[in-house]
Amino acid sequence: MIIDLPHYLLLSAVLFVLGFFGVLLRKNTLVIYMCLELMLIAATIALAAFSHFNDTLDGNVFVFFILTIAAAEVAVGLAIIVALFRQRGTVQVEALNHLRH
Amino acid sequence: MANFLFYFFALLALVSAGLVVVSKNPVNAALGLLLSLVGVAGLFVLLNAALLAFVLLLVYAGAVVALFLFIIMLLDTRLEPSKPSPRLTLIAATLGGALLVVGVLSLNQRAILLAGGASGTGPTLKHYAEQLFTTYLLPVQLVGFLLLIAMLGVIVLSKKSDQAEETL
Amino acid sequence: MTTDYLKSVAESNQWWALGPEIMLACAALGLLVMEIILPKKDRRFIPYAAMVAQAMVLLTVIFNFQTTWLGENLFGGLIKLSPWGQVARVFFLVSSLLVSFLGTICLPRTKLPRVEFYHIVMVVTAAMMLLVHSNHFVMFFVALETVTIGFYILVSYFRDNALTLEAGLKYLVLGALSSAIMLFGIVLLYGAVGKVSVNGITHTGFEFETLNNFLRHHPDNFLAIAGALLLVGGVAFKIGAFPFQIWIPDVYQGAPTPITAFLAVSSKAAGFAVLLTLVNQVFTPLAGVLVPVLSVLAAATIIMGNLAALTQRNTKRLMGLSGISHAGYLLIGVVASFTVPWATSAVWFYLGTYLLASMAVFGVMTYLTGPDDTNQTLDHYEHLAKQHPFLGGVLAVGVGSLAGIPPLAGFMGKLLLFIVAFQAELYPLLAIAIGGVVLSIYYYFGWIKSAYFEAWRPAATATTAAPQSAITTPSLSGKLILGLLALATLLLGCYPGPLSDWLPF
Amino acid sequence: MNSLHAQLLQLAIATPLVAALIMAGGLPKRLAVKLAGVAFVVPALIAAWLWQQFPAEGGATYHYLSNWDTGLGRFGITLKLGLNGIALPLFLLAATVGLAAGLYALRSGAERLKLYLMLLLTMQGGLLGVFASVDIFFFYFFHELALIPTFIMVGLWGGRDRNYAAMKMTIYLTAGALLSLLGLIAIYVKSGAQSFDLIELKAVLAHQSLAPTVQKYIFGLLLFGFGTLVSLWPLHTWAPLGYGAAPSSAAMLHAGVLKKFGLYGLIQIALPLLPVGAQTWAWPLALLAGIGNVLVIGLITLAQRDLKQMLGYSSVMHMGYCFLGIACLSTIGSGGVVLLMVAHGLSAALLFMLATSVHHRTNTFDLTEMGGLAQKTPVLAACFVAGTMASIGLPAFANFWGELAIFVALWKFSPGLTAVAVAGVVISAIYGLRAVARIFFGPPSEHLQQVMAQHPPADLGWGERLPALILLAALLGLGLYPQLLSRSIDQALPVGIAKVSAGSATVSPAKP
Repeated sequence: MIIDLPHYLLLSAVLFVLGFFGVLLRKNTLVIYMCLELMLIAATIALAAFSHFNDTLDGNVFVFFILTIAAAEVAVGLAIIVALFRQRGTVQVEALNHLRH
Repeated sequence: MANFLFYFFALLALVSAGLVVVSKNPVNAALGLLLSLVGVAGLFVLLNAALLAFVLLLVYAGAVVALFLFIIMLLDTRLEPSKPSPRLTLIAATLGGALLVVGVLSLNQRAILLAGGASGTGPTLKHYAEQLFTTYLLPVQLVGFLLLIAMLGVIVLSKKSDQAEETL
Repeated sequence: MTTDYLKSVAESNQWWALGPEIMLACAALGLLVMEIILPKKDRRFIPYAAMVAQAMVLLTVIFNFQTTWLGENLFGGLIKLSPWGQVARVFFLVSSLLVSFLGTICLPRTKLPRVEFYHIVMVVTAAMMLLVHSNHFVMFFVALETVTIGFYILVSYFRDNALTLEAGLKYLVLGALSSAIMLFGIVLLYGAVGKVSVNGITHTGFEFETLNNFLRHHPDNFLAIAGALLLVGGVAFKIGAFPFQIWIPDVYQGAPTPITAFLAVSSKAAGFAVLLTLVNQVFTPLAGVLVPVLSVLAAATIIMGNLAALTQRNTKRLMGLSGISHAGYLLIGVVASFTVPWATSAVWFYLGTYLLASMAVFGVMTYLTGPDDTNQTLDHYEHLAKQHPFLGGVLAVGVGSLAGIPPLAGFMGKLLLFIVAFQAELYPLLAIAIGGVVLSIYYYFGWIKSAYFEAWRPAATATTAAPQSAITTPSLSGKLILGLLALATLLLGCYPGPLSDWLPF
Repeated sequence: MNSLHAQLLQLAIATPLVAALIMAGGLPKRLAVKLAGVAFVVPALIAAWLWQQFPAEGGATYHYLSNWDTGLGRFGITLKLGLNGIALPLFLLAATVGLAAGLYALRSGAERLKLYLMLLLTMQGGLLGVFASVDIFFFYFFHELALIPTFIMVGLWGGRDRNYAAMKMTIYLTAGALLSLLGLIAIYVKSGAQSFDLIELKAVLAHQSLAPTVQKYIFGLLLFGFGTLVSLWPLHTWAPLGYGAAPSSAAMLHAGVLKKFGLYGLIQIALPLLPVGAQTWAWPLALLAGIGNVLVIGLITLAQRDLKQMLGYSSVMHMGYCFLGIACLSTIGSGGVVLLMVAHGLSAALLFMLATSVHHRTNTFDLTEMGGLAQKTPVLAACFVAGTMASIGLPAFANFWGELAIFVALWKFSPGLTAVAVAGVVISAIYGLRAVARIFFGPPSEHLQQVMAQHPPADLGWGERLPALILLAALLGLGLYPQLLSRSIDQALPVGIAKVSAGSATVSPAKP
């Protein structure tokens, strides 16, 4: 059996769903953030696969941009998490219910 | 051989991604993320995008995961209390997941994938450089600004309050 | 790589076409330079320099409104200027100018660094303008992420306040989630199209025209439909449409008030500009799928927003929730734009009136709050009309316009949307919208009531100790700007000619 | 010559609005009051002049036309002003009641008088604009312009329950207005005329009328939209509450004039443009109005003890006659409605004003607490009695002719409903006369005696007497010589009604 585009797509989709589950189910904001990264990575697999099997370079170039952006996002996100930890002393989602009260 | 490698890396990526989702200890989760990235990097190599694999490992494994680990150590978070998730979230998650899985499964049957057939050799560093500095010059510039404001943002958000006192 | 190719690329990179964005970005850099070189006592002029720079860019855009690059593919198809892009430029510049102005009221109350605030606001504005011009998904995504990451920082800017950081974190997680979903949608679209060669030049699904062409020939491609739905879902998050509206009240409450205004006006308008572009230029062949989806979204959004706002007493949450219902009305315009071409104009007209009215209200809110601006309730307004008749008047005009009461501009916006919806024969949506407007009268009227009626005769009811808010008396320039906003709202309601003539119908 | 008159018409609408703007610009109070006085008088003089100049045989068409672009010309929205035979009487009514309410307000000594006058002037400008608009978008726009000040005035100067009353009024009236706006937009879109200009709409629809089902839906929208505004049962509940709380001048203008907007809209727009829709809805409307407004509300009115509430309910009841007249779909019925609208506007305004005057002297609105005021204040008593008699519909007052015409038309439509309507007249006679007896005759209550001992009641001063006399004179003039208005009305009506009464035979082939 030849490894073809659908295999990569399936893998990418499953990874995306895993990350999605993680975002919804986990309570630790750091882990939630890791799961978000997982979703981005899943998208890049599909992108690279499409790029490879369609023989266009654009997808691969887009992966570059995604990686850069994801790194910046992580930096800002962790800064916010750290700042909140300084104020509240926790990174659990349950602690994020002070608004509206 | 290629088949074996694909399954190996795919399994690596999936299993360690599962580890990220289920592990109670954030440190284990971060290590899972790292392993998952290695798997994805392997897949990139199989897809003739060795450069991307290299960048992925460099940026993600080298910087992002290290940053995560660093922050986990810094914050010294305790183990997650195993409280059950609210039922609504569980239902939403199951529904969302089910929808996505159904979508993916029907992909195989319904999608007309216009695979043009891959060429033998992958793009080289030169190809990337050409693209980035001709067609995609504008996004590259914009990403520069993106990184700048991200840097400024991190500084603004984490400078100690008493140092930030300004007399404007 | 031949020199010919390089030459053609260089010719297509018309940097002058992006003059306003480049000027704005350079001005933003200039602010940082000024902070380094200016002596400490002169740094207080930097915010004013930022505002002057933005005003100059605004004038540049207005004077070059009919620029020669309209409708041309620039930067190898990454960018395409359109008349709507020009309108969007003006819109975003006016909005960021007003946000900067609100910042000058709000920031001095804190001990936070300031220059970065204006810098990020300006970069985000430039990125929004690029987002609206983009004609290619790589450009689209990069611009969108610049906007989003800028907003992460801005929302959590008041880092001394735990509530603000909480809002920032919520926005971060949900924003990143929506970006990931949107990205997956883009990837699927890219994959569905595959590789198209025309005259030896490769085109991909990243390009809007190519994608549109592909969809016209394969309107039932499953991969493409899934991608389009994911993409629309991501945009729905940005505009706060159902079921992605959950983040709005918390984030609006926690964010610094100027940033709440920025989110409510610019971010929402950017979302609608993108949605209109996608719907009218890219996904036209998918009308059969998208019209029902968007209609249901619009109906649910109107109902959810209005019902949730009915009992809300925190004014920032109220603005957020009522903003959801405005997004619902606007979505009706988007749905109508599938069949009625001038619906786009109606949506922009509505956004214009929404800009004026919201900014007036947020301006009053900024003056009303003390250092902690996350907890402003209707009770704070109890003595407003009596003690500050000017602020009370501006508030009444702004809130009245949001409620859509003639002769204020908001009414004209709603009227045009209703006519459009009628022409598109969206009767159920119209009925829901009318119900929503009547409901909204209840809470908007309650706001005006708490500002005017409660305190009129203090003898009987003055026993309850209203929370005394620290109202900053507006400066002359503040009065001028708020007064202009209120006046424009009133004049456009009576004589909408200028705005409607200017919009490219 | 004609263009001069068109300019005068514009001037009449602009004067109050401009005066309000000038007052907002920070005029000293004394000057502001004088300016307001002038701004109330000018439209009345112009209206009288325009009425006097109105061509004797020209009621069917619009006169004094003028057309302004508002920047929405591409949507067919222009500020088109003009008067025809139906609009003229109501324009005159708005000017007269506005003058009376304004004069009364000048001397009312209200708190923050300047703001009060400003809002009243805005309302007056809007009212004049409503009836002078040929463009149905501006017809709606001016209505809202007049409506908003009402809410504010109820909220700020209202009596008991003013918060609740203001809120309820706002929500009901906004809902009604939005429904009718939908109906107007529907006409605009469905007619294909791409214009809100009533003259053009009439021309287009006369050429090719709308499909019957479409007409049915649009007429239903307009009926219930306008019906809410005119307090059609069971959508009336805002009215007694609102009028009970409203300050007198606002109540005068709203109950007297603004409320007629809906009826005017039905007669001027809905009947001629949607004849088939009108036929479908005639019976439901007649039943709602006959049973609900006249009978049910009449009985409720009987049970009222509060003078202002009673007047509010009685005004709801009288609207029932107007709806009945419209449901007859005949020239004489609709003509009666227009006449009754004018007459009721005058008498309702008079009674709301005098009720406040009574309150000033007795310090209560409770009918059971009053008594014996006739000896102390004979002029007030005489005016009130006259107003009540007019409101009941006794001969010599304008209301009589309106009700008579409606009854004649109603007899043809349904004798049973005529009986109900006549019973309604008896009911209104009972509560009207009983109120007069309780207020002015019989012994005053102990509480009232104390009040009167402290503040001996004075008779009507000139500030109250002049507006009362203006309204009374108009009522009597029309009552003795109804041709003053009825001729122009009769000329204008057949254009729309003739088609209706001829039935569906004349309806041109339906549009697909």
